[in-house]
Amino acid sequence: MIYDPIDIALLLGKIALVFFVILTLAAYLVFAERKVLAWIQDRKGPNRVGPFGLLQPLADLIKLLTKEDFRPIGADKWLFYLAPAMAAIPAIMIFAIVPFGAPLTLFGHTVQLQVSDLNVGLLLFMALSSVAVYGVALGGWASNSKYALLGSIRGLAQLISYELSMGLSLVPVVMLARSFRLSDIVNAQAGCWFIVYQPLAFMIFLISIAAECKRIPFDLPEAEGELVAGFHTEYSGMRFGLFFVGEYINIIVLGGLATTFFLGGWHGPFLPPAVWFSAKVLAFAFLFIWVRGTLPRLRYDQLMHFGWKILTPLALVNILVTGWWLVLRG
Amino acid sequence: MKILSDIAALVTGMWITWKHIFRRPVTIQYPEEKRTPYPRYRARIVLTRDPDGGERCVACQLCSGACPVDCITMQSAEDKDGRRYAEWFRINFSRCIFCGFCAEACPTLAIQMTPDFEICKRDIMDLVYEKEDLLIDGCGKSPDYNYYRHAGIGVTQPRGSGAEEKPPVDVRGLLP
Amino acid sequence: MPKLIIDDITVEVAEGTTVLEAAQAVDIPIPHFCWHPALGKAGACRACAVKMLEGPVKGIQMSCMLPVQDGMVVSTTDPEAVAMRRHIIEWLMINHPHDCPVCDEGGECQLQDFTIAAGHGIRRYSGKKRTHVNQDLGPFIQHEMNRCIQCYRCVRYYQEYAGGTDFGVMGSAGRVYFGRFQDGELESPFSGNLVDICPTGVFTDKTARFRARYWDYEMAPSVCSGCSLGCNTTPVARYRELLKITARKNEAVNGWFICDRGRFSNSAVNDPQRPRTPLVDGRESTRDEALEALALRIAETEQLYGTGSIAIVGSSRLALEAALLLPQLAQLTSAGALCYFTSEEERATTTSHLGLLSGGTSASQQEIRESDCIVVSGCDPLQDAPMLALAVRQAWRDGATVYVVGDGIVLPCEFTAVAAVDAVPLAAAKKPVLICSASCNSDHPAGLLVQHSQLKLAVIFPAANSYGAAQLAGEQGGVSLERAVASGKIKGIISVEADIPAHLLAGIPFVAALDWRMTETVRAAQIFLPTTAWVEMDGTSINNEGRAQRFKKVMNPGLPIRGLDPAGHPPHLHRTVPPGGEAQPAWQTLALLIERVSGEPVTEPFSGRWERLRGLDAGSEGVMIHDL
Amino acid sequence: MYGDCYPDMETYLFYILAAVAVIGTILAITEKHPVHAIVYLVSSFFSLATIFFLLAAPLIAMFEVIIYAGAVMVLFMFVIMMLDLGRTDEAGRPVLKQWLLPILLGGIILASIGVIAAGYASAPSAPGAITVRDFALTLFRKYGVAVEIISMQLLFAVVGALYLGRRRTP
Repeated sequence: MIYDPIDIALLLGKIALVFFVILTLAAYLVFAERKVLAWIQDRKGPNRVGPFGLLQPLADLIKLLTKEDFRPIGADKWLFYLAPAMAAIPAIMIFAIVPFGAPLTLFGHTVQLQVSDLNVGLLLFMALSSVAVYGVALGGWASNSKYALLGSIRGLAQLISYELSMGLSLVPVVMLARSFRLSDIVNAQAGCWFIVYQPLAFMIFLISIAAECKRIPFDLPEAEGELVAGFHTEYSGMRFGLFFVGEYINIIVLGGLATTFFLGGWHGPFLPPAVWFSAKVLAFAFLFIWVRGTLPRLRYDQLMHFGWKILTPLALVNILVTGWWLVLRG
Repeated sequence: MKILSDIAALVTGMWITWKHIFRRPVTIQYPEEKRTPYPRYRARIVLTRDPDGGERCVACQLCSGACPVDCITMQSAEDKDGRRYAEWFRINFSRCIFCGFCAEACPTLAIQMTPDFEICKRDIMDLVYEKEDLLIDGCGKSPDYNYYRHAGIGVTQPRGSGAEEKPPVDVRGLLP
Repeated sequence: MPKLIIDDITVEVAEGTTVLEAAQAVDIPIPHFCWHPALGKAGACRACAVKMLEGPVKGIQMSCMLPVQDGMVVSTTDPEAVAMRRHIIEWLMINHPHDCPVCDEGGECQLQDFTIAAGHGIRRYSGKKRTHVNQDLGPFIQHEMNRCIQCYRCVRYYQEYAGGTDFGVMGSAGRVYFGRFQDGELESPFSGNLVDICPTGVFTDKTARFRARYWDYEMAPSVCSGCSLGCNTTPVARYRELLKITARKNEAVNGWFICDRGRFSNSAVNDPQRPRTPLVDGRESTRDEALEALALRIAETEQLYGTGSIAIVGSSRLALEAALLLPQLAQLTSAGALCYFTSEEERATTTSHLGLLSGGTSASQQEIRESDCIVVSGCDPLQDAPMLALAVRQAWRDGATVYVVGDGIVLPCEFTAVAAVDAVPLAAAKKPVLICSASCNSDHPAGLLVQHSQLKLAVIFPAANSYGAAQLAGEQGGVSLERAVASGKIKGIISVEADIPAHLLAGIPFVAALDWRMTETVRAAQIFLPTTAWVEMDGTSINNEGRAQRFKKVMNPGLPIRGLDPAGHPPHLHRTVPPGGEAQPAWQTLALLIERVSGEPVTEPFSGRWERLRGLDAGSEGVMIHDL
Repeated sequence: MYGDCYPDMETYLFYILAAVAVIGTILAITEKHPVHAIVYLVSSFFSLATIFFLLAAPLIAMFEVIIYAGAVMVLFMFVIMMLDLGRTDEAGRPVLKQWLLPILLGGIILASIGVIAAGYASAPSAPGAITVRDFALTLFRKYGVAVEIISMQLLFAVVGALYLGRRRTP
């Protein structure tokens, strides 16, 4: 679709950059999580592999790669193999639409620091995040294990429920930015971040994305106290690794989206835009880890109750109020 | 307002964990830093001797009876001087859970636990300790205790000459 | 039938029962030392104190001395009674040494149990303990007088129950001494029961001294194989070693006690010379190889010398299960002879005496104890079946007259010597019993039985399962090996736990033996298969009165750990079968052989009229064979 | 941005995607296992969505994925998992009689395609991207009443479902 070879090269470069940064960041997010949790619990965390344990992700990677690739008896072979990819790939794909810096000028080209600036970007995010459910559902179902099946049924129900409130919480953002295009949304926040106008929507979005990436206190699909490891109980080696890393990619991506939708994206004074963006994403990642270190897991009925009876109505009311406000303001 | 108190609870929790991030870790880096266990620490089991140098163990099998994991086996036998002793005595440390019931059950204070907790072995069969591995040249705790002095039957000393014992009754004596 | 209330439970018991027994009938335990069901009451220890709340007597009473009366209300848990018992125990413990760890009674000690039960955990008395000098009571009984609590059980048993005269009580007050007048072996052939009857560790089994503890014992109800009486025992094993044998109560048979011969007879089981591996022509092999070779040799012998050249030989010590499979094997191998007896004389006398017992005329030991006129005719019970002598003594103690026909017979009671059975006034007696021996055919009692319908017979058979062997020999038309060999046709012998004299084996080219003892037959056999001793298997034997009794497996077969490495501890080895542990019960080996010959597996030896013995409970009184 | 693409590349993409969609749908019909059928159908939806994208209808493409792949099929799967249909491999294939009607309908469709293909040599050219604004205007201005009626219906359905599914206290 693109004529210019430089454009194609730039596009490929951006894809490669995003891939590299996201995967490395996800790996180190695992490390950071273990460290921060350890600090919260007055421990030291991983500190044996490399200086301050910095090579721990590498060691984990080697471990996961060299582990036995195990498939339980009675498992559905192809779905069992496919599911981890179905969990991780949509998460990475979403990042294609996230603008992670102000447009640059390079070789006489204006380069959007964004892989693809779709006019329906926000809808693509909704679409892909709804498809990510399949990884969880099929992985658990194909394992032929009761724990995994229970985990995946929980995951299905939870992801469908919280997707609703997540989508509804984004409607006011669209109403304010008057566009589904993410670069438009970011530019609309050049003056004032949407979190100022929409604190409620932000809170709903924050809670919903925590549920979307199955983080504590919403980690019921893998509740280790009851379901061993939930939907990925039967996975080992790199297939488990994909599920695992998918969760952290999800954190980064959803953090990036929260930044884009509510915290002004790459906008910020003094520092370069990409730095601002990274700082905001990392702050979100830290928030997730911090919450994990603090809150206990919800009960399943509490989770459902909260999603359907509190978050969704609140989001609807918020849309209504925003709509009236916009109409009144003209 | 319930919701306000709920939010306050959330924030309090978050604040507490935040504070802990900056605390000093309590972790001790084990192989580099070692700490000295207390004298009553329950680790490797030893068999002690009485103050006279004899084996304290009388192979009464109370320790093996008390052992919840059945890691102690022994065979009692009679020595030439009438002393009951362990012909062989075996503790399987790969089974032992260091609960200390054996030391608690021991009526002669023979079996005692020491603070030596580093007893890993490459071969699991090396963790089967026999009597010669367990027996030490000392009294351990309670250095003055000698069971046979208090048993009330004459084994290490003539009958009637132990602690709290009268001399033997002369059955044929006419005096009441 | 007086009715009383014990701890809010209403009990109705027979007249003359004591309160203690009434309480035991409803599973209320009351501590006791001097009282023993076989010895009765003495009122010496005072540990069984209870409080009588209502009724003819009131206040603290000794429950073992008090016959029940209507309207009694007894409390065993009344604080006053509990305090009384606690103080009694504390008194008894004042002079008791602190040597439980080195005492063999520890763990199975009544004094220990009741001390714990009374809550007397810590000694308050700080004075000195009285001590005694021990006696050497021979190779079987260990004496430790310091532990005595003066319950008088031992002397009451030894002198009154067993009729011993060389053991008694000496001294007075706090210096009472139970022992012999001087060191030396106890003379009574029932002295081993002192070990069982002493509530604490004054008398312990010297043969099992310092070997194991009660909680480590491997025990199972069993039956003594020493003589034909089939007294009930509980053998005790540890580490594949038979440590000791204790008496087991069976009111119908031996009561509470057993004789010393049965008690101290474990050496054959522990014998290091016991053959434990299958042998084919002197070469060690596996069970399968030996069975294969055996089947092959049988076929060869028959080919060489024609059918009917094989003799299948059982014995009177063989358990009933194996004995029942022998006819099947004989039929399959078309054997020329099926023998349950080696000597013709033994076969004839045993079978003829068996014929006398078939009508339910046999007297149990219980019936002997309750008899009022006993004739011991031409046999020496003390020699051939000691517990019969003890039963005769109990009858005598209850007033029975005892007549003895024959010379040189000693009984532990007074008796009248008569020249012949005819001289005994049997017609005047209500429950007369004639004791005779199957090995002595001179004075056959068949005529007497016809004359006196109430007369019961106690026949002493030569071995533990003679009754069963004779029964089967009669049913299956078995001949004696002696006669079979004399016919000259027998060229091969399969001996199943049989003791065949050398002269019978002399001209036989092929001998196979199944046994657990190193007998002459085993030495002569070309093919040998090890079997298990009676403590290593479940089995059934029929005693002299025709009572089938089940004995259970006490321990696994195999070399005792003690014999594995005499220098030190047991070897560090993991194996599923212990060395020498391949032996299996004779009937199972026979079943394998039958399967090999016929192709059909044998799963159960009891069939046909014997089927009722399948579920026979080892703890029961047994089943009379003529009831089947 | 979408107007000036390489026509041939777009065409190749279309054929590949169309093939995937058709094969996926056929497999979804013939597959005996419901979960596998769902997976095939979802992949078919994806290629369909991409075709919509190529046809410059990104909004439809997104809705295709969100609504059909992301919601309807997920609900199907949820129900299948909850019901646990057991061994579906043993289910018999449809016999010829049951195939008759589908074959008839398929024939009609094929015939219509043939007629259309004979009448029009090429597909109508894309009229330019449909923006969200166009979509919204059409939906809420032109068909506003219909949308409201439908939404009322959905509301009734929700209330009805709640009524039926409420916990009854005896």
